[in-house]
Amino acid sequence: MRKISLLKTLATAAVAIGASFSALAADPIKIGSVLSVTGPAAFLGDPELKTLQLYVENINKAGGVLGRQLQLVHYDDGSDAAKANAFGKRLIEDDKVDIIVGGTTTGSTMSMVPLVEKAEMPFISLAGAVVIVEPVKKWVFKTPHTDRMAAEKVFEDMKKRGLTKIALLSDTSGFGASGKKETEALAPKAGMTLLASETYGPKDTDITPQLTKIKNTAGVQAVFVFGFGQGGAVVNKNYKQLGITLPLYHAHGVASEEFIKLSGPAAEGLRLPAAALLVAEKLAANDPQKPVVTGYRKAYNDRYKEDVSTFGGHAYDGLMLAVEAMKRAGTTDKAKVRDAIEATKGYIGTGGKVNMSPTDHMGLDLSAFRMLEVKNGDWALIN
Amino acid sequence: MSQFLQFLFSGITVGATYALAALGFTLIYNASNVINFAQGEFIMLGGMLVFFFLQAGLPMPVAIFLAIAIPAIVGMLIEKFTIEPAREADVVTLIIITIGVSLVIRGVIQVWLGKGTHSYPAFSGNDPILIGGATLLPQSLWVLGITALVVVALWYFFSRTLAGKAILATSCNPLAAQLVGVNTQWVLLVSFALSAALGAIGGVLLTPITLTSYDVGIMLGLKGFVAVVVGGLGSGLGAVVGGLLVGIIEAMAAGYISSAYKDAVPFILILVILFFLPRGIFGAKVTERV
Amino acid sequence: MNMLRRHKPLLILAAVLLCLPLVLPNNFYYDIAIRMAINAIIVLGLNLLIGFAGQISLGHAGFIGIGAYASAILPTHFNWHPLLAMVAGAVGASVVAAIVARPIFRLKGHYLAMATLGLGIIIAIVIKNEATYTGGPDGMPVPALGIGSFSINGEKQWYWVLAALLLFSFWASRNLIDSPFGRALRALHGSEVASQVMGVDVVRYKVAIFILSAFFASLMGSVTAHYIGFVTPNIADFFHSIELVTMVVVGGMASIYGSLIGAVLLTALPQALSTFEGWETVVFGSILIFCMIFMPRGLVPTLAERFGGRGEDA
Amino acid sequence: MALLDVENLSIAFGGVKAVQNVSFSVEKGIVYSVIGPNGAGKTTLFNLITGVYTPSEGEIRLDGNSIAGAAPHELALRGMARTFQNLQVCMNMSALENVMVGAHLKLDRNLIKAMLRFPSLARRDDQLRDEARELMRFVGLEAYWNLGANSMPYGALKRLEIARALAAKPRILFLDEPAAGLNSKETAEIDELVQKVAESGITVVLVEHDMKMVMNISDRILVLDYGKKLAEGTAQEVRDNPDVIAAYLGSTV
Repeated sequence: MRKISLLKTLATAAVAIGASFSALAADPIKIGSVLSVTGPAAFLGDPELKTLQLYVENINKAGGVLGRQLQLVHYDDGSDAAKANAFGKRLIEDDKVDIIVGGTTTGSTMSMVPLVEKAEMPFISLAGAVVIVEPVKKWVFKTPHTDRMAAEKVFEDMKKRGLTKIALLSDTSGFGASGKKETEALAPKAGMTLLASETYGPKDTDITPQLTKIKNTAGVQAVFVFGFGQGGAVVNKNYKQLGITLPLYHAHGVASEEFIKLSGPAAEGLRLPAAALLVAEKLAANDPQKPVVTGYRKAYNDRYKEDVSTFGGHAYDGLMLAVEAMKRAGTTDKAKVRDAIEATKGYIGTGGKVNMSPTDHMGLDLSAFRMLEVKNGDWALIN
Repeated sequence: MSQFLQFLFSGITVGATYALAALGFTLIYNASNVINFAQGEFIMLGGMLVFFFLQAGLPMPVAIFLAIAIPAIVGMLIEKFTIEPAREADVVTLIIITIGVSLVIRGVIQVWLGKGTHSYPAFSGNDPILIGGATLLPQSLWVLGITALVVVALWYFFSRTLAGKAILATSCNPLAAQLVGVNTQWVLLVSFALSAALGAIGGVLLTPITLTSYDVGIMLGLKGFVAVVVGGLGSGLGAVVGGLLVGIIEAMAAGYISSAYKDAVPFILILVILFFLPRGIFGAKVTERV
Repeated sequence: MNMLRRHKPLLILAAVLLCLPLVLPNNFYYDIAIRMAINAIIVLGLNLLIGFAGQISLGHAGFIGIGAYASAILPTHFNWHPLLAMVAGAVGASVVAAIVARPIFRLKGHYLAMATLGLGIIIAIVIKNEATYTGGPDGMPVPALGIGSFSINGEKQWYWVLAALLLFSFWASRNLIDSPFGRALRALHGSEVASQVMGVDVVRYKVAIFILSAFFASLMGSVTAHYIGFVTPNIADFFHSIELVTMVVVGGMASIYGSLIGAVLLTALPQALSTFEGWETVVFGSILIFCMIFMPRGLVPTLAERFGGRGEDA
Repeated sequence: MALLDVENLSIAFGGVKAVQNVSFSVEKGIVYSVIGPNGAGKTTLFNLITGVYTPSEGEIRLDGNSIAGAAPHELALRGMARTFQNLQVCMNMSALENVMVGAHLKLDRNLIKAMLRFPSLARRDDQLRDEARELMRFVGLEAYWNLGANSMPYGALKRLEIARALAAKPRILFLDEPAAGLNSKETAEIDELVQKVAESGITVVLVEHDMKMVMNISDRILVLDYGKKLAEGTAQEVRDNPDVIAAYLGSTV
C-alpha cells in the first residue's frame, strides 16, 4: 500500500509542477538537458549548465524562438552514465521535451543514444569521443571537436618541429581512455612512433613514477598528455620537478584559464590544440569567429564573474545549433528540426565553423582547432 | 637506482598524507570504535579553507591557523550531534552515519566554494632538490617534516600527558575509565577535534603539490582507511607504517608494474595482508571471552 | 487458513505489483518502478548477508558489475546467447565470491568491511582498464534479451518481468529465513559460539550466503544491463555498493519488508531531490544521518515496534 | 571405556597457564561436576573440551577417539551440547526459534530446498516446531514460546539455553553454571531440571557454585584450583579432602 501512495504523491507532484510551468508561459519550447554538474566531470558540466541557463534567459528576453519562450529542463547525472540514461528517459517520457542538448561525457551520451534513437528525439551531445558520431546515428549530433582531431592536430604540429618519436601519457577517464585509443591507432598512419604509453588517474596527486619511466625511455622526443581536469596540472608540476625538458603537448580536455593558474610556471612552453574561445582577444580582427567568441566570453564573464572554458562554449554551440535549426524549420516538429540540424552550413560557433551533412554529424574540420602555447602565463596563438 | 629513489620519494610524500589520514582514523577508532568515513573530508577542508582565506586577503599563517581550527570545531560538532546520539548503534549504522556526514561536508563546500580545482603557492618555492639523481620538492620536505613532528607530538601526548592517558584508558575500557574519573564525553570530543585537525594539517601541507577541490577527500580517506587496516586498527605505529607502505607500494607499482593497475595495488595488498594477518601488521590479537 | 496467513504478505505484494500500472502515468514512472524492483531484489539478497547473517559487504557492486559485463561482453564479442551469458556471469560471480570468501570470512567487523570493499574496487578497476572488451570508462552497449525472435522490449514488458522476479525473490527470502538454513544464519549473527556448539559450521554458512547474494547480485546486474541497454563501470563502483548497503540499513537490517522499503525510498529519493539545485548531496546526507540517529535499526523495524507490531520476522 | 577421557590437558594465554595438566574421566550416564573458586579454570576447561579453544597440550577422547582441536560444530555432530556461563542466547530470534536451532543437525540444511520451501522440508519444520514447544514445556518455559528472546527475563533465558541444548538430543551435556544469578527458588527449579535431564539418560557435566546443588546431584566431582586438579572423587571424598577445605578457606561445604 505504501508503494502506491508514494508513487501517487510523486505523480501528482510532478503533474502539479508541470501545470504551474505551463500556466506561467503559454506553451514554451522545452530544451531538455542532462549534464554532469557534479562528480568527476563537474568542471565540464558546471560551465555547460551555466551557459545554457544564461542563454536561455537571454533568448527569452529577446522574444524567444518562433514567438515562443524557451524552457530549460535539466538534470544532473553526477557523472554517472547509468543515471544519465534514467534522466534521459525522464526528459523524453515525462517532461516531453522538444530537443535534448547535453550529455557531458561520452559515457553519458552513449547511454542516452539508444533512447533518443528509439524516441526519435533530436539530440546534440557535448561530449568528445568519435564513437558518438561514427558511425552516424540518425538523431545524434555533437558540437565538440573529437579526440582524433586533437591527436591529428598535435601530430601535425610535432612533425613541423621534426618530432616523431613520442611518449603518450593518458588519464583513465573516459576522455583519456578514448584519446589513448585514437592516438595509438592514428600514430602509425601519421608516421609517429609511440615509444611509451603510460596512464594516470584523473584525480591522482602524484604522477612522478610514470613520468620518471618516460624520462628514462631512450629516444623520446616529445610527450603528449591526453587527459582532462586537474590531473593535467599535476602532470605539469611533476614534469618540471623531474626536470624533463622535452616539448610537452596536452590535448584539448584541459583547455581552460584555470589550467594555467593551477600549473603556475610549470605550464610555460606547453602546447595544445583548442578552440578559438580561449584566445578570443588575440584573434585577428577579421577572423570570422572573433565576434562570436568575444561576445560569449563577455556575456559569461559579466554574469558569473569567472573565466570561460571551452566546455561552456560547446553548450553555447549546442543551444545555438538547436535554436537556428528550429528557426529554419519554422517548427519544433522533431523530424523537421533534425533535418534542419543536419543541413546546418556555415554556422560560426565557439568551436569553429560547422558544416553538417548526412555523413558528418559534427561538421568541424581541423581548422577549427587553434594550436596554442603557454607564454608568460597566458595562451598564445602559434601558426 | 635514481629511478628507484624517485619512486621512493614519490611514495613517501604521498604515504605521509595517508599516514596522517590513518592517524586520524586511529584516534577516533580508539576513542569510540567508530571508523569515520568522513576523515578524508577534513583533508579536503584543510586545503580548501587555506585557499579561501588567502583569497579573502588573510596572511598565510592566519589562513593556516583557521584552516586547522575550523575543521577541529567541525569534528567536535560531528561528534556531538551525530556520533554521540548513536552511541549504541551497529557498526554498519555508524558507517552510514559518517558517510552521511561526509556527504554533507562535501555538499556544503561544493555549494559554497564551487567545484573548481584550487591551489596556492608552496611554502618555500618550487625549485626541486636533487638527491642521488632523483628530485624532491621543498614542499615534500614540509610534508615529511611536519608529519614526523606530529607523530612525535602524538607519542608524547599519549605516553606523557594525563589527557593522552585518559584517552588511551577510555579506548581500553570506557566504563573503567569513567569509574576512575575520566570524562569520557570530553575524551570523545578531543579525539574528534584532534583527528580533524590532523586531517586538515595533511590537506594544508599537500595542496601546493597535489591541488585540491571539493571532492578530493573521498580517495584520500579511502586510502587512509586502507593504511589503517594494513597497519592494524587501533595502532598508532601501524597507521604511520601502513600509510607509508601504501604510498610506497603504489608508487613502485605505477613505476615498475602497471600505471593502469596502480590503484588496485593497495587493495590487493589489503586482501593479501588480511589473508595472512587477519588483524593487520600491528593489530592486537584478541581472544574472545565466552 | 494457516496457508492463507502464511502467504498473506506475498499476496499483498502481488496485489500491489498488479495494481501499480493503473497509477503509473507514463514510461518514466514505469522506469522508476523497474529500478526500484531491481534494487529491491539485490537488497533482499544483501540483507540476508548483512542483516540476517550479520556480515558486512562494501563490495557488492563488484558482483553486479560481473553480471552486467558478462551480459554485455559475451554476446557482443563471443556470440553467446544472452541467457547463457547471464548464467555464466552469475556462476562467474559465485566462483569469485567462493574463492575469496573462505579467507575473508575469518575476518570480522571493520576488517571484513575493508576486505569486501577492496574486492569490489579491484573488480571495478579491472572493468575500467580492460577497455578492449569492456569499452573502458565510457562503457558499452548491451544487446537485447530475448529467446528466438521474441525479445523483451520497452518499460511495460520489463515491468512484468521484474514484478515476477521480485515476487519470487520475496517469497524465496521469506522461505529461507524461516528454514533450518536461515535459522542457522540468524543464530550465528546472534551468537557465533552458541551456533557453533549447536553444530553450525559458521564459516560454511557465511560463505554460502555470500555466494548466494553474489549470485543474485550478478543476475540483477545482467538484468540491469539488458534493461538499460548500456553499461558503464559505474555499475561496479564503490558508491554503488554504499548505496545498496544504505538501502539495507535505512530500510531495516534483518527485515524483509525493510529491504523493499529501503530500495523503494532510496531509489526515489535522488529523483525527488533533483530539484534541489546543488543542495542534493547535503539533503541526502542529512536524511541519512537523521534516519540512522533516530532509527538506528532502520525504518521498518523501528516503526513496526512503535506501532505495536511484532517487528521480529518483519 | 569411559565416555569422555581427558589427559594432561593444558592451555596458556600469553604467559598465564589457565589450565595445567588436568586429567579425568567421565563414565556414561553419570552427573559429573567441576567446582573450584573463581578463576580456577572451570569455564576454560569447558571451552577446551567443547572445541571453543584449542589445547596447547594434552589429549581429549570421546568414546576413545581423539577430539582435541576439533571444531565445535564437529563435536556437536558427535553428540556434545553445552550451555554458557555468560548467556549466549540469540537475541535476534524468538524463544522457539532458539530451541529450533538446537536441532540444527537433525534437519535438512539444503539452501535451495529451503528457498523453494520443499514440502518435505516444510513438513519436518512444522514437526520440529511442535517438538521445540514440547521441550520448552519440559524446561518450564511454555509461557514464553511465542516471544522474542530479547523480551525474556534472565532466569528464563538460562532455561532456554538448556532447552536449546536438549533439542540437539546430546549424549553428553555440559552445563556451565546453570544456576548463576538466580534466586533460591529459581535455583531449586534448575536443580530439579538438571536431575530430570540426568534421569533421561544424558551424561551431564556441570560447573556450579551452588554447593548444595552440586553435592545433591553429582556422582563424581572434580575440584580445580589455579588451573590445576586439586581433588577428584565422590561428594563425600571431596568434602573430606583437606586440600579442598584449605582452598575454600575452611568454609563448610
